Amino acid sequence: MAVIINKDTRVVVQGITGSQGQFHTGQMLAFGTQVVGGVNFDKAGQEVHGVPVYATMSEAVERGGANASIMFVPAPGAKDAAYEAIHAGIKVLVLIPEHVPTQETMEIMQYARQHGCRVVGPNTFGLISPGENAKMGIMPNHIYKPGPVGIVARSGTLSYEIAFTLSNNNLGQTTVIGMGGDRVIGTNFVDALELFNADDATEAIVMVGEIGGIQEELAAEYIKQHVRKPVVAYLAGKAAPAGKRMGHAGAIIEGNRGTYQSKVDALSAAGVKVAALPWEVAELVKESLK
Amino acid sequence: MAVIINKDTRVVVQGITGSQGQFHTGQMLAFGTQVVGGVNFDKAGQEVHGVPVYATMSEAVERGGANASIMFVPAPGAKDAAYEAIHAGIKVLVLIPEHVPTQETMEIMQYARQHGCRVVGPNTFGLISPGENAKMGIMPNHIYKPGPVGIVARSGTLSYEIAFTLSNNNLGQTTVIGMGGDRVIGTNFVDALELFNADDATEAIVMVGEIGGIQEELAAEYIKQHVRKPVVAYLAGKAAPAGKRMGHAGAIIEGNRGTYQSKVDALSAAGVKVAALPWEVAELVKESLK
Amino acid sequence: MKLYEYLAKQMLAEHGVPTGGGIVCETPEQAEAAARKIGPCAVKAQVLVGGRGKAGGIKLANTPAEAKARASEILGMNLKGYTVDKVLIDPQLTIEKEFYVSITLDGMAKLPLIMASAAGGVEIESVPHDQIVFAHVDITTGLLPFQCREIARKIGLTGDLAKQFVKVLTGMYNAFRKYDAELVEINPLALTDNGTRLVAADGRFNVEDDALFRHPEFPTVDEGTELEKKVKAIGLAFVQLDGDIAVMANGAGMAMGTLDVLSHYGGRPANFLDAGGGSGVEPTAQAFDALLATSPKAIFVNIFGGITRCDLVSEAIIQVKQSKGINVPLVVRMVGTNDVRGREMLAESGIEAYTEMGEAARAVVKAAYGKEA
Amino acid sequence: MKLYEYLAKQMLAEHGVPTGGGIVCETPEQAEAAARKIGPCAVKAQVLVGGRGKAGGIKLANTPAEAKARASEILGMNLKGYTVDKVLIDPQLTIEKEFYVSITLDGMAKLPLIMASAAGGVEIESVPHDQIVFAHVDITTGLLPFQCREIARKIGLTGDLAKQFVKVLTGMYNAFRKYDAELVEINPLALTDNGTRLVAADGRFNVEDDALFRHPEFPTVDEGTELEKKVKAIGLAFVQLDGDIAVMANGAGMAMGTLDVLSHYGGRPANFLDAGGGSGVEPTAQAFDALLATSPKAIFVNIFGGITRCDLVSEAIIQVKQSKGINVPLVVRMVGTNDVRGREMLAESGIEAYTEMGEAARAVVKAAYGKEA
Repeated sequence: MAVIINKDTRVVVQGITGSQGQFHTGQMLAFGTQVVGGVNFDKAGQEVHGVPVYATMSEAVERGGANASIMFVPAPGAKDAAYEAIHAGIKVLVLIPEHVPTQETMEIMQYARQHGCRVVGPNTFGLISPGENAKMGIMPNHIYKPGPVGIVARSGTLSYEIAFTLSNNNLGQTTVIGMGGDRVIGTNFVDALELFNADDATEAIVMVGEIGGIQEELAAEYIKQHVRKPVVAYLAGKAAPAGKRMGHAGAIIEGNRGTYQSKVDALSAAGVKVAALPWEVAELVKESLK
Repeated sequence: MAVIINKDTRVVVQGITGSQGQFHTGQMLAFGTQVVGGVNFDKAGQEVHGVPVYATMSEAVERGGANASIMFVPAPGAKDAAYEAIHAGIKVLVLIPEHVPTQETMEIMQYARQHGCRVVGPNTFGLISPGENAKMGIMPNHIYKPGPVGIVARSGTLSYEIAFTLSNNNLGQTTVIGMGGDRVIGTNFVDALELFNADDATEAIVMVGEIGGIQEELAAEYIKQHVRKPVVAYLAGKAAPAGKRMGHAGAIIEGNRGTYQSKVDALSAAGVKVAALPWEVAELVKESLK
Repeated sequence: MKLYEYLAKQMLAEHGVPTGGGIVCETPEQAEAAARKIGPCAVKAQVLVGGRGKAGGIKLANTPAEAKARASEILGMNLKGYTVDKVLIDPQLTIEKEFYVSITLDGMAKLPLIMASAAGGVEIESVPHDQIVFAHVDITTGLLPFQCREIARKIGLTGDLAKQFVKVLTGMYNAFRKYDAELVEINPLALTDNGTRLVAADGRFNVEDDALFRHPEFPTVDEGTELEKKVKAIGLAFVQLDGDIAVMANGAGMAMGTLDVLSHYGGRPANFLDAGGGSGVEPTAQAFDALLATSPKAIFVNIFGGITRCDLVSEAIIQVKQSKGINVPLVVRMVGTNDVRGREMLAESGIEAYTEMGEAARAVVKAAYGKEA
Repeated sequence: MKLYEYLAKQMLAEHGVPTGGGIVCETPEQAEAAARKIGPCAVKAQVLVGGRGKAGGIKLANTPAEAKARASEILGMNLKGYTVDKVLIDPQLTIEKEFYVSITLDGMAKLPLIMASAAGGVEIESVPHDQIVFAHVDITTGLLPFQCREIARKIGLTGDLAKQFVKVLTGMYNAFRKYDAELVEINPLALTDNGTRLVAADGRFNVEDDALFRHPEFPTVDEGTELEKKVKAIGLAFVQLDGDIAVMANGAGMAMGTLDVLSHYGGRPANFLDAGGGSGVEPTAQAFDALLATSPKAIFVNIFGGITRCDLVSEAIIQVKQSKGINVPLVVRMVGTNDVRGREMLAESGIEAYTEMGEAARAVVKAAYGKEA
């Protein structure tokens, strides 16, 4: 069991012929993902790791039977490519690129909403369901294993660190969702919590948050009202000063919004166990599953 | 019983303070319609025939409880006013103005579709449900009476003529729907047929069509597949030459589309009785109800 | 409103569509000068009717002198009822292949419709449906490059030509939106320069009349007859027809129905006139006056008084009768709001008034042609 | 990227927002000439930090000579760390009332957000929520006049002032969309001329960095320190902090987490540096080199090898060590892809490498400060 993607997910790679697209197509195939096609208008007819390259998304859907897309198109082309995917009927769209102008992300989100397409990202490391051999992302294959923990994270490497510790403690994952580091993203903590809460195989949920925005606070609100499964969180940015953007567009403390303490307070009040250090997460999950 | 509007419909008049708006507000009230408010930003606080004038549609909805709107705003302001109505949560929107640029009508239709709002018109005489004392339109009050016939018409005066003959023959109406004479309209024959077909009180349906477009042909297709109630049609424009636009934007025979004969053939094949002259409609309805 | 080819191309060029860079001329001398700049050229009559090529409205010229000669042949010529007063001096193109592409308003889908075909150069009506690509544009979202690429591929364009096509179609759509067009058509979209370049070899651009208030930049091209222009100036919908019985009715559907009924009884309508719902006395009188001026064999007025008050229509008719006299047979059919009073007023002025439409139609046919229908 | 007030107002004026028509000047003489045109004026320092009024960056002048004097006081002055090199000579306004209006990006609603208030002239954070009107804009549909009217009414504007407000807000939104802004703010939107006219008395305009590639028209205003500029030029995310242990990690979250862990054990981070996922040897070496040049007390490298290959990070570090030497304590924590090889390489070069993050953090703190954490 898993959320969003599973063994039936038929993935197309937008921008498959670029260096990132090629590399990660290979990695996704190695993980066992059904990659049914790639898209590049000018390179249609070629193959990448044995995967056919189509000219357009509608061909990838019609001829390749794709129902999900992962995008490695550079930011300036992201809106066009996203609309193409949604227009072609794609229902799960993973936006890897960073630096997509926010107003364009907003347009993508509205178009996706109107067409019932789930968007993950942009500026995400993607998502992976280890027990389903399904991966749409850029995370390293070897750190995950099947198991009962759902992870949702704003940042990539930090979540890798935590997932790896979990796996080493024999706490495998149903699905790991990379939310993305931008201000506007398709799937946020609340969305992920809702999915994990409804997923029978998920027994505990790990949130990897960070300073900036109010997503963790809203998640706390949601957990208080709806989630009866144990939730463990780690939040990055305790040591970060206000007013400085820490890499991610969303990771900036503005006014009195988005501080480390407000997030810890909100989550703790909702019954979430907040780890002070990354490697404490595994211990807290283990305890909560007893 | 009736379709679209009934005694619970709470009407707001956009552009109530203009001469058309004032006159028809009086007529609608005289018919018994619940006119709960009007809108004019600069004349908020005034009254028209005892009906309060609000500054904005959202006020008319919040304070007046309006759920339907009839618009007497001149064409250049129609898009803004329509969006205001839909945005405020209006679910039935009757667009009286003619000469609304078609691309703007298209935008209105898309916005309405996204928000679940039924649009009637533009360039329509509106709609009326005699048995419910509900009228949103500019048709004369005295020609209608309650009864079992549903009428849907592209043009106003011709439908008045036919409704009047029906009433004089004791064939009253459930609802009369003015589709509007423009190329792009919110509620067309098929929509109206679907409504009348599902309405228990409607025993026979009268279509008043005309040359141009393919709406009658599509209606014939729909009737063949779905409608088991008797349908009688009158079509105007038998004597009109090709390539000339007969008043309505939609009433033009282009190429081999939209001719009188193709419509008669399609409707006849679907079992519709087509009257050769307007006053024959009543006779055909009477026969079909025997 | 239809725009001349040269204006259509100007709108397109403004939006990045390559059009060949022709020059519009009003005299043979201008044509000669233009040909000097352009080289071997086509001299093309600027008229708003189709089929001008077959009618002799397009001629080739290889030298400036030839261009001058051809222009003087074409300028002033009568093409299907229109006098040519402008020619476009367009470069001659070596065409490898002709494509068709257009954007129109699809009333049923309620969205703009793109049609494209690899079978260009002929009227789109004559192209089999399976050779045309149809694609609707989400009008709120707009036209995005991916959709252009999809269409390009379906009509066989790839690589750089597909990129050019994206630019052409995007430009067309932007112009379509900016100028409230009801049709933007390039036919043929010509593949030239040994298959390396797409050029709009001909262009049509129809702006919607209802949106002209937003576009004062367009010179008004009125396509109607003198009488049509006169009645339209009053603000009423009017179309001149071939017959001899003038017709006035209120409402477009009613006016059409009146023509049908009249024809049914053997009458030949001289016009379509929608005198409007609830027009005042003055415009009604003006319209009636204009009908009278065409010296028809009879006049048929058919009024269903809804918003229109019958007594006001009678007042307008009587006003014309008193000021100018009505020297042809006049039959009025009048029912609805204030109809009794209206018919009385007419009777007092010696004008026949009926209540049944069929009866009235038969009467006017008899009055016009002197025999029973 | 933040724009100076004068540029912000220029963007707004371009879109029909009345801004008072101030003139930007770089010398006292220019200010004098500008004041001659403008009359009694305010001399306003053009800096990108708030609170310039209180800091003496805005002064009134009633004559050109005064304007010159005030400008020479302000030009060259240091305002919160920034040197003033431009002043705006703005007309003095008699203000009846101050409104607030802004458009920002609402990340949660995923839509542009309009905020407006009749309590303008102060920072919006200090205005109670119930005195602010919040309204989202459907980004596909755009901002329509009706929504502006609704907002106008809620902040107490009616009649002609409401019409002016519609124009102001529409102009702001169009500029917001055209220039990919993340903030457009007018505060105060001043009611002047005896309550008859709305004028943007101050303006802020922040363009999103990620959209700057579409706007080469903007002069780049780089807000960072020299070191920040240098590291950003390599293409990496970098923020200078107050501490003395330089930090490099891969990934933004990991970099933040590293600072936290380091602080947890008593370390004082000198910077935030996201060395990226899967960067090559060369940029990593350059970034490392830049850190070294700040002479920290120690350097902490924390790598989780996912896409990043640990052996390549080791290669970069060794390259710097060999070419320039590393003269401060260096602690590396390295796990993940090719980590064994990476640690071996480091060990061969005499560099300590850990696998546990906490252990490594404690080690670097001890190395830097000479005591246990």
